Amino acid sequence: MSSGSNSLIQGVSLSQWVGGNAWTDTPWLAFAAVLGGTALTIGFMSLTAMVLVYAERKIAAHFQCRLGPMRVGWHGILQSIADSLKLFFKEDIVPTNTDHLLHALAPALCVMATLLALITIPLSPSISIANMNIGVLFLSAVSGLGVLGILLGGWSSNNKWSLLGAMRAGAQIISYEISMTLSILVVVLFAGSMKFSTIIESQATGWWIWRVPVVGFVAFFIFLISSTAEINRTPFDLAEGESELTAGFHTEYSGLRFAMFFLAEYINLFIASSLGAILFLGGWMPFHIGHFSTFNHLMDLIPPGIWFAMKVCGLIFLSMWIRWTFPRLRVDQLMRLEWKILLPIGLVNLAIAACLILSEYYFFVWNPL
Amino acid sequence: MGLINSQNAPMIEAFPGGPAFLTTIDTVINWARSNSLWPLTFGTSCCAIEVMMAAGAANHDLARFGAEVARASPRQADLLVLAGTIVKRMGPTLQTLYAQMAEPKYVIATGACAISGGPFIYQSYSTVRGAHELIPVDVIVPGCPPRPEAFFYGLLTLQKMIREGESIRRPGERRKPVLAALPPGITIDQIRQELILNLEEKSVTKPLNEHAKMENLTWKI
Amino acid sequence: MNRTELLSTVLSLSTEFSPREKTDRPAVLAPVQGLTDLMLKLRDHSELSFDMLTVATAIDWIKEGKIELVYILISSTFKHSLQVGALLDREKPVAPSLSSVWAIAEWQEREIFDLFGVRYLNHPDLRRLLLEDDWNGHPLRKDYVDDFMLERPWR
Amino acid sequence: MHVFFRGLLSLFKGMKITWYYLVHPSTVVTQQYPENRATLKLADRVRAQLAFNYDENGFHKCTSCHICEEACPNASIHVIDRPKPAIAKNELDHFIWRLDSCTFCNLCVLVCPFQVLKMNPTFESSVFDQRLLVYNLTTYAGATGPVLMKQPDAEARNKLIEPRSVYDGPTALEGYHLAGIPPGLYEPTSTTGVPK
Amino acid sequence: MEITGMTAATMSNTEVPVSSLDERIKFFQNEPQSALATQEYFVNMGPQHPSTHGVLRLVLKMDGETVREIIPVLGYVHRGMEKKAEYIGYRQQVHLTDRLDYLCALMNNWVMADAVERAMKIELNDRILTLRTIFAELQRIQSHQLWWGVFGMDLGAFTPFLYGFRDREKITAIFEDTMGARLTMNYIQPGGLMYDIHPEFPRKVKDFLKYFKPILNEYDELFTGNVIVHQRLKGIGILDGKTAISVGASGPVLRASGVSYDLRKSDPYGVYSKTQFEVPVGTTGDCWDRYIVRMQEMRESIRIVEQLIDNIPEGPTMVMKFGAKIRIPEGIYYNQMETARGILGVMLVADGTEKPYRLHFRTPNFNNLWSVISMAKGLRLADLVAILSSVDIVVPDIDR
Repeated sequence: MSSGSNSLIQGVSLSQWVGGNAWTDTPWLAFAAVLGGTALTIGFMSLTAMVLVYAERKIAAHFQCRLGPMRVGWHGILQSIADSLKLFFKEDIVPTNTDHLLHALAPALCVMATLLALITIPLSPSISIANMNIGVLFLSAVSGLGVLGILLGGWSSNNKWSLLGAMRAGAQIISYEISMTLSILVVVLFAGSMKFSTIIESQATGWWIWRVPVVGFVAFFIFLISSTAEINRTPFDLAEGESELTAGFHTEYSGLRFAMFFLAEYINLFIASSLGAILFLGGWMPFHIGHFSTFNHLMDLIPPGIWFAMKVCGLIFLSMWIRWTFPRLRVDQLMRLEWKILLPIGLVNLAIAACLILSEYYFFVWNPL
Repeated sequence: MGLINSQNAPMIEAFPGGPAFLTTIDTVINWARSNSLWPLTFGTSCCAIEVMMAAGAANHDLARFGAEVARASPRQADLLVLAGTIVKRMGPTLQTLYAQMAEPKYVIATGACAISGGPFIYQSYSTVRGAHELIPVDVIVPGCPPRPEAFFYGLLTLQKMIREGESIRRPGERRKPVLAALPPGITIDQIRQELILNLEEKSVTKPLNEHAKMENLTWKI
Repeated sequence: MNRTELLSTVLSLSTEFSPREKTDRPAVLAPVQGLTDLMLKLRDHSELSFDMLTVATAIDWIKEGKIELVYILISSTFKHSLQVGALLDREKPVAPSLSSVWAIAEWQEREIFDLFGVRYLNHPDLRRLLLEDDWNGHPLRKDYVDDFMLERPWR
Repeated sequence: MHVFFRGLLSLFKGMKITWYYLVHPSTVVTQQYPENRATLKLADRVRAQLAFNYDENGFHKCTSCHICEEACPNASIHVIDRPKPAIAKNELDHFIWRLDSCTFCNLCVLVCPFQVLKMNPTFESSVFDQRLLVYNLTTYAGATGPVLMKQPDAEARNKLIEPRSVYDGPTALEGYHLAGIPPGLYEPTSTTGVPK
Repeated sequence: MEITGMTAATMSNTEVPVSSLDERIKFFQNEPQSALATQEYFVNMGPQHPSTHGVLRLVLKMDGETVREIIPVLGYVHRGMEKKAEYIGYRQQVHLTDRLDYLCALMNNWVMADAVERAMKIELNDRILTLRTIFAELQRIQSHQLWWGVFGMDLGAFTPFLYGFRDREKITAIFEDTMGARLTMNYIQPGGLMYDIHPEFPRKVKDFLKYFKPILNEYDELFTGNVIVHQRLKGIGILDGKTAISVGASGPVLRASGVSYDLRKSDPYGVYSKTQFEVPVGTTGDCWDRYIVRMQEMRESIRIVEQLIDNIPEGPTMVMKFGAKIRIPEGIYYNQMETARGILGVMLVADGTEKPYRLHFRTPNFNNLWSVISMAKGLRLADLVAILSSVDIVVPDIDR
């Protein structure tokens, strides 16, 4: 993590924070900062996952006319803590005929990939761990690493159901990565940058979802579908479809390692939702309507962090809503949806977006200010 | 898993304040375990409808106990609810499933069939007379099938067992607290002497048809 | 078609059928040899058209030393039914398989083999259906003895 | 295209229904056992435990005729006669009922010619040990209530009967035994048919 | 263990060869022809698998995601019911039928009770018959509600399960008032009913019907109309009428294949002859048809109950004495009825004593399960799950 504008990756602005080169001037501080940052990230990650799990269980329960966790703390608020503690102290089984090294590596790889992806997400203008100028590219790259963990986990378990689940997950995630990247590219084209903060700031005058009338919305729609598929949630939860593959790729995992898969799944949900919020819903930018300046001022009063959280929560809720309403697709239908529907639409959409930029047409449409 | 386990528990205990620390740890872990009992989706017959499905459904909602996360893989489950008849052919599978579950694991036997063979206790050539012949059973919920509330009562009983009976110092050991309050003046021993022995004497194994034993067979194929 | 008409039609179909007493529905007895042909006749007869094999089971008449195969046929077009019985030697029960006539007979015969020990000739896949492959004896025979089985301890 | 939008519409329709249930908390149908234990009202005919009908003097009407024992499909009932009956021809010594194998078919209650038996809706009988599920339902060994009442006084009656240690299973956990319920909120329920 | 009949040693010497499961699996095994060919593999689905509805075991020969062969292995809940039945009296048989297909326990009770009544030539009054018909139809609705929920769950949607059970619980409560049990009622006895109905029963049933009719439309909106469901079900698992008849399939499975065979119409029992209802029949016999037939059946059942609930005749609900011993004259009696899953038949072989000489249950799921094999070959694993669910298997009913 070196400072300097010519490096490819702009690291944490640690050097600016201490002044001068952190690693040579105050190595202990730099080390402490890195340690603290890691701890903070992991803490944030587990907290987010716990909150998400609790929220999912509660929301699902209310979708289904029931109450959900009720007996641990007020309305079961400590349920996730109990679950994670239990998983932490549960026996960790490594079946005899597995590839021990890969079996242990797989969940770690999954968590690592999500962790790497998480650090690029800017939560508000002032809170971001790594605000890189290739943020979008980096995120797309490392989120693809997660599938490696799933594949390894499924393969090394020496279980046919696991293998089936892993193969399904591999095919699905790699396919949907394409259309997800295509929809992200649309925004990158419009914003002219891969840096998240720049992308968000480019939406100060209007979010990309409606600033370019149809193109933005289509891109958002494709993003929504493909990100749901990317994080293995219903209706695309084929990799762990309980009624088909018992537990999918993590059939043979127990205790903490299973918890790591579980954690990665929910953090991925958070990452996908915040990516959607950043790219299409203006990140931490407040909601403005044209010339209603009073309204706009009122909106400005809400701090950017809250705006971001609200948008992310909205997207997460949408994902949960979809999950608890729809049945699962079949594996060939899933592939057909991607390769025959989403991919052509995404390509055409991208081409239209490129044409619009060349004609500079979009800036004159629906410019709110 | 965990930094504190049975191996280093004696070491921790040797430190001043160690025992109290371990007790606190026990309390916390037992609280977590008792409130997060993920059941295995395992049901063989009628009881599965009542104690797995109806109990998990909206009207009774197993989720209130944090136990709605039914895992299909035994590796991730904590609770094996024996719902329904266990027959001889199922026996090895059941034992495998139990062995595949990760410690700590708990077993609730629900319904007459899983407790004693129920309707098929006598004159059945294939029904196992009680799942306790195959795997250790922690809590027994009688009924045929038990209503969901009865299952919840059994779940509460199990929670109580976990909270009061487990310690990190003795992993796997179950101390079943006598919470079944007996009427005054009566002990379990008395009941055993008066009734059970009486019963066991009477239900001696005897072959159904004495005449048809192997040596008496006149025909062979 | 009422009971008597049905019986007379069936009996006129082949001389090998003989009426069976003490049943609540029209019933005939058939010889084991050529059972497949007789059943084919019953299935393909235009007025009978017994296209469903509803029940195929056996009864162990231990006193007579016989095993009776019981087939209850139903016609899905005319909705009438017929019971066909066939007596086998209890000590060496061998019968022709009907799986070429009705597909379901394959599995029903496996069940009968499992529980009564009736062997079927020309059966595509004769193995036990409900019990393990290495089970000893056939439990629904009246003289089946099993150490595992308990008798009622009191009345 | 038409198909596509129709499909999309169908998805939204489904989402509308789940949304309806989310925003209407009154549609939640969950009954919260054990929190509702005090108000839980089961139907009268619910069969969860066999019990004896006792008259106001604490006597039953069982003549030890063994009809229920015979009617029980899986021998869950065992009636043991008194070896030396005092006044009647047959007298009941033990009435043993095995909850662990009972299927609650209600035949014993139906066939009883003297209406000695009844089914109670008490379902809270989870235990740790299977042997605790063998019940003795009778409080005394001796003749039936009507026969005993012909005796002149209570002393004479007491000579003819012999008390038996009533064991009708573990009593239900009291309120404070259940997690999350403040102590002393509920009366312990009695599982016995014996008047206290 | 004592050995009767054929010993293991003599078995192998007989002329008729006996196969085993291992041999059967070997029979289907084939090595890949070349290095480029796909390798087929065997996988065990069950006995503990969430979508086999109990403890059914299917040994699948798979080629990637495609199912090539299915070898069902039964007997994981074979409880020896038919043997047990030879040791207990006729009145006690009813409680065994509860445990056959526990989702339509009342209809099973009715078959058994009716078989005994017919053999004894007992005439029942209209009240008993009407009430039995109402109970049977309510149970049919209840069973289909559960099927609907589980069907949704098997397709990956969890919410239908909860909604189905929520409404099923309402019928369960009605039943509990009258019968005292929720699942295994043992209520319909030879000679009548165990108890008279609860005084509130007609009102509660009417309330339920009023509640349930709009809910059925809601089911349709949530699940039936869903485009994913259409994609998953249409054209999947086609069972043509001829195969269905030849494997002896019955109930909604047979009717979805276009064969209008319903014992309630063709051989009316109870008071079905006095009621107006239609038998829903499918056209192609795919999963979608089976789904629609069941949904329609719920509506028809509502119709039947509505016609009967308002005028339940008066009279006693039991025409026999409970304590009386039941003896059936010598002979073979067969009685069958239409349960929610198809034809349940009871074959009684009486020898004049209090206990049957032999009792055989002809269970609908036994035949329906075998229809799955012909349907699912060559389809994908997810389709197999959908087919199993659309056929609505209850395994203890198969194994007995």
